[in-house]
Amino acid sequence: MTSVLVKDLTLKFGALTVLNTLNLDIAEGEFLVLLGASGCGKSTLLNCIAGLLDVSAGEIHIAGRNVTWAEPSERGIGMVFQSYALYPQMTVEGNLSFGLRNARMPKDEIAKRVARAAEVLQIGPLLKRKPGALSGGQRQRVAIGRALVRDVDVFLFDEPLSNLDAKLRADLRVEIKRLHHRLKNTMIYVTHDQIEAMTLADRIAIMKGGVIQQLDSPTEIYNRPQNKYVAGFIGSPEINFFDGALAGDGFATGGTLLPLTNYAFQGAPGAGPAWYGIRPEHILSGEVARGLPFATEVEIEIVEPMGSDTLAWATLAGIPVRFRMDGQARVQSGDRLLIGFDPARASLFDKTTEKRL
Amino acid sequence: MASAIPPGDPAVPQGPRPRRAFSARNITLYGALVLIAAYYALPLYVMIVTSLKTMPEIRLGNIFSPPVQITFQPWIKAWAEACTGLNCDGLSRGFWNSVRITVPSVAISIAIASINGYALSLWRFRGSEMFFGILVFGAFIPYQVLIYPIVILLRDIGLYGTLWGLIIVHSIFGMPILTLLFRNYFGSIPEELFKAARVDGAGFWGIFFRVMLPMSLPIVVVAMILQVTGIWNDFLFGVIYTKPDLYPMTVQLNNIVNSVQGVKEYNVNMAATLLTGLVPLIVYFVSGKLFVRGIAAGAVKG
Amino acid sequence: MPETQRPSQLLRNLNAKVASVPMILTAMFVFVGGTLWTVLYSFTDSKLLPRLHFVGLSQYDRLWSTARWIVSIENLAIYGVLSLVFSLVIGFVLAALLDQKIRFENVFRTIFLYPFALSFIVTGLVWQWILNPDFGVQHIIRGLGFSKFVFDPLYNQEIVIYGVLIAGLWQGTGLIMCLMLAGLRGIDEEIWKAARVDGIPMWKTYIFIIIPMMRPVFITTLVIIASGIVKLYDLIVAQTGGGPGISSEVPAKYVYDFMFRAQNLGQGFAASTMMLLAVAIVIIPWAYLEFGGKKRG
Amino acid sequence: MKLMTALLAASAFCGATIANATDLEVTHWWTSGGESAAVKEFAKAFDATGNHWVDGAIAGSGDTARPIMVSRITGGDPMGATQFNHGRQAEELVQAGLMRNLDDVAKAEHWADVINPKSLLEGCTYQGHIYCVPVNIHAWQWLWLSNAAFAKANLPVPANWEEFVADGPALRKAGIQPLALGQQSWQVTGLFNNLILALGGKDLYLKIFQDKDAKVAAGPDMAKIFKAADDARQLAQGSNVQDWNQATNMVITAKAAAQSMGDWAQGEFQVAKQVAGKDYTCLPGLGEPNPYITTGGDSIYFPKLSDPAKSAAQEVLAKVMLSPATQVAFNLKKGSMPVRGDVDLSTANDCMKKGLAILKAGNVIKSTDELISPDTTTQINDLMSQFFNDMSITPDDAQKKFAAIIGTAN
Repeated sequence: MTSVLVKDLTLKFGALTVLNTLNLDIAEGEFLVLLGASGCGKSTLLNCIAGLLDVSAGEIHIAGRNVTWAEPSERGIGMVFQSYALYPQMTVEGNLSFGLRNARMPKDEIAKRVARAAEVLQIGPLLKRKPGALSGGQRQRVAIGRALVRDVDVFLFDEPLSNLDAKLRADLRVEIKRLHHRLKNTMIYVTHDQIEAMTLADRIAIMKGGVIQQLDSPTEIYNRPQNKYVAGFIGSPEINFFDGALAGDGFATGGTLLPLTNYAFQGAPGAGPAWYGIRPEHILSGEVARGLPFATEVEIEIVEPMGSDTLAWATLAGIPVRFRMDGQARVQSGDRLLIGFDPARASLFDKTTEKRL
Repeated sequence: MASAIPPGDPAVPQGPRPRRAFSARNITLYGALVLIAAYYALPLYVMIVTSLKTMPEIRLGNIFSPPVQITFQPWIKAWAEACTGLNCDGLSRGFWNSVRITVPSVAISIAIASINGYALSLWRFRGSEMFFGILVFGAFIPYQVLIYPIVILLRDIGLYGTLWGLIIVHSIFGMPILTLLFRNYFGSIPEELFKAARVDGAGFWGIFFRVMLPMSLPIVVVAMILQVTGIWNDFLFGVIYTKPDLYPMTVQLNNIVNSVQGVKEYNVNMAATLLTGLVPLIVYFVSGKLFVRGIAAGAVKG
Repeated sequence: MPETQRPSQLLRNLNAKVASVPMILTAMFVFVGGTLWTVLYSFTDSKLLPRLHFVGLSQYDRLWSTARWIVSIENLAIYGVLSLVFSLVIGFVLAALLDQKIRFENVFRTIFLYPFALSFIVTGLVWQWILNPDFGVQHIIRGLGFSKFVFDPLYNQEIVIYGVLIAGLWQGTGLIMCLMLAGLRGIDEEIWKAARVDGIPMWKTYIFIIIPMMRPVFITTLVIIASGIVKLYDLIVAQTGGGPGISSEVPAKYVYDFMFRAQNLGQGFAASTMMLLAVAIVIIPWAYLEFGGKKRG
Repeated sequence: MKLMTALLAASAFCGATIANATDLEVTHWWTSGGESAAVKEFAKAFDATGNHWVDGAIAGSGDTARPIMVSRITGGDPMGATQFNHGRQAEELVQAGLMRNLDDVAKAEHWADVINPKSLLEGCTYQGHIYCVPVNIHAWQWLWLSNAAFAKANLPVPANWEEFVADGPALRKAGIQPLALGQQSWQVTGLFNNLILALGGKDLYLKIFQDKDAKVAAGPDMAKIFKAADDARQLAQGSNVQDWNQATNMVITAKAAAQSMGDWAQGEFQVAKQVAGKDYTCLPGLGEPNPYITTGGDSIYFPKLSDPAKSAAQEVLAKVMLSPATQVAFNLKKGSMPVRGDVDLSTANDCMKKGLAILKAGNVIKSTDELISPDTTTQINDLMSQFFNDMSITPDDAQKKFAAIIGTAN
């Protein structure tokens, strides 16, 4: 059943169109991540859903109700912000209960809900403190709690972990996932961090320029990016792109012919200029490369050891190419090495439309 | 560049030793500061010293010498006895008038400006920026341009010559800079806080009174400092928009000093001057750093 | 359901609009209305009471052929330029001195700034007293044996405006110092470290690196000083009364005197319109630079 | 029935006291020592009628006070009564219907018969109605000399302006400021006007200020006056005071030899307990032959008020101010001359008697306040103030500018 429906949503600031006839259908209990670089319109879309921005055209439905012009508090949403947005002069308890008090809820009901949220988030001992006396992680828990007490259908997260350090971020990420398992609410989560997106999402919507580029499960997005932008955005280190043209059953680039054996074309295999993308982790090196459809010897230029694995740079078909090696691999610049890959794991994009071929 | 550094004995440390307390630099620095400070402090010293002297001593001695015989008579006279015409109750009346003008003016102007700043930073509506633009330009309109239209305005609403008339005038002329101050302050509060409060179901006034106002104590203090000193020190509006029995202290000071009966009593004049400056001086000395922050915030961010 | 309907534009944000009524009234009726009113009546021959009997530009003709107005403008120009330059220089030097990590910084800052808490009336009266040749500085220095020493700026019409300037600077430089100090403190410490490593002398660092970096502070300060200069009135009234003769008259006083004393409102309105014009010439380019570019944000 | 009558009587009585005990605010700029003493006489006389004089003194000078008065009247917050100078200062307020006409009081009190000279009442009359009460006559044309100062310089006290000018260098040598002159521009203009009337005569004075004849203003007769003004500014060099009474104080203390100021200066000599003829000398018309005096002075105007009790009190005040006893008491303190010829001034001192004699001889002439508008006065004030302070302006230049002002005067 549909939980949040965005229909032909358009948002303009004066002459500037931020969102253009955008459509989105989010199922009940789904965890949807809006992912994109800053300025792509993902937070704007979230604010529109929350009712914090007036839309220029289109409709927003939540739980079957048209809430396009409803006040934020009447939409049945809870929201968690990047900067926590805790009211500094109120205690944690005051923060949690502010919305309920505004809704003139009976006192005992408020107490009950606050207690439950505190228990779920393990912030019971902090209730009497003010936000200034809390750590970043604790603050974010309180901010989540504030959405929790509202007992709503939809949770909106606006980059909730961006202000935390790396370790805390990983911890809270898991906790949000646990929360979702437990509550089974619809959650819309905005982030620019692809790890968060990959780990949390049921579906990811990758946005650019106010347009959803691809809406799919994380594996689908990783394996079969629908356009060059998505391919470049997802994956770290970044995918390698070769500029060239389809030539029969191969791809001609910089004097090299890359094979297309096993490649699953979307439609009919076309011809003409295109991009050939292959992820660094899909380029194998050493003896295992020998059996692959494409293999060649290259000279290692730079080695970046990262512990768990090592990133190496070499020149292939005239462009610098990065590929991932085992962390234990003993290589140094100047070494010559055999590398190879399976074209089945590659992605081909049309040169002009940048769409997947 | 390495070649620019002359080779030296590796056993001898290069360059001068770290400065000592009485280095030439420190002596010049502190010397200059003390001299300048003396220049700034001198008038206050002269005022105090003169106000404690008797008239014969003033005529004889120099203005910088400390009083031979300290007398508080000039202070008493300035406060309670100095005459303007037949009214010989000194500055005391002006003092209380100034209090009656300043307190409501400060309260009202801050109330209006904080709401303005709040609406302008968080609840913009069509035209709000234009009104704000006009308001800011208003801060630069020479008062002389508006003096007479305001006389007419106050006359038409029946408040000319009353305390409330002057309070309105102070609120009007305080509005541009205070609104700017509050707008900048509320604009610097994370917008997400405002969004969170809206999601929590608070409305325009709810957010203002329960979220924003409790957070704005520092800026309110700054605005108060700005307004208390500004309104207390006002002369022009006091002279134009009130009548003699409502004259604020500055106007009365000017009257007493210029209302000469026989010879000028410089000691009384200086005591009166000090008394008039006392309130803003106390505000300044008590508020200390906040005062600086206040005027800096009002100015730099503008 | 009401939320399916787009609410009327007028009622949207109604509370904010209601709350802004005092601001809107002030902006439209007082600032815009009042200004237009004054400009309109400057083309009339209103005497004691305003009346709409138009006489074209004759008030302006008379204004610009009146010696006192010319003197007022000259005084304002001298006072304005000097006060601008000295305020900036003194303010910056004081701020730079205080920024040397000195001891007792608070004490010094307090002393430099306290005059700003005092009104122009108080300032004017104090300096009138200090500059009084029979009691003040001249008297003291003559008492030290220099019997020919002359320092009577308030009684010498050639230099009276400088006497006013001394008082004005005394009152106002503290504020400028504070603004400059705030600007200096806002500059990244690493700039100083970089300059030291590069071996650039301190004065050069100030002139070529720090001051250019403080451009916004300087511009704001400039506007603050400039708008204060045009309003110069109380100080003159308290310190010199415009004298000796008409040698320390300023435009603001001209306006006041003609509106209220000479009972020639039209002339006063014409003069105040000229003041407005002068302010507009300073402010509009600044406002354009300061706010025009930010509109998109 | 008895009770009823008692109640009625009581209420009538109460009503009467309420009607009588009315506060009336009177604004004025009489704030110097002698002036304050004189105002007290008015207040005393008015309070004696059962009303209450609320003093609205505004310090400074008329230049400071008038704008406040005018803006209060036009601003809809009128006082009970206010001072203006004789003449045209309140003209537009009367035109605008903001002032109350006093025809009834004037008739009942026979002002037309008692006020002397007649021109004073004319000054108060606009389109046949009377709008003000002249309370005194202030003659500007006096030269006040300090006997002690001349004694110190071993000089006889001069008898006219030329002699005084001749004494200038000797006075300087003796360390005495020859001429005391306050810096305020109206004082400078006053001195200049005195020179016109005393040295140029009545005809020249009237041609300039009444006929506004720019040719005469630019002519040779005026050139002489500007030459004399040039002398005067040389003699006034070094006079650093602002207020007129500070200048008078210089004469009283023999720091300065002379001051040309109106007869109100006499009040200051009186406060300082100095005796005319012994401590100081006064020369009406600057000691020139056939002296004329101008009949400037102060009038009290009454703004229209809506409160009938206050209106009634206004009439009482108008009556009181012109009563012979108040006139004598007020004018003796203030050093001015009464506006009625039928009062006993045997207690007046030498100087005032000299003035009264001129008044009796009919050598009176309208003051500049009555002849030219405040606007023109301000322009002349500015010019004179500039001329007296800036020695680089030649008498010729100044005369040219003066003629231009007279040419456009109204």
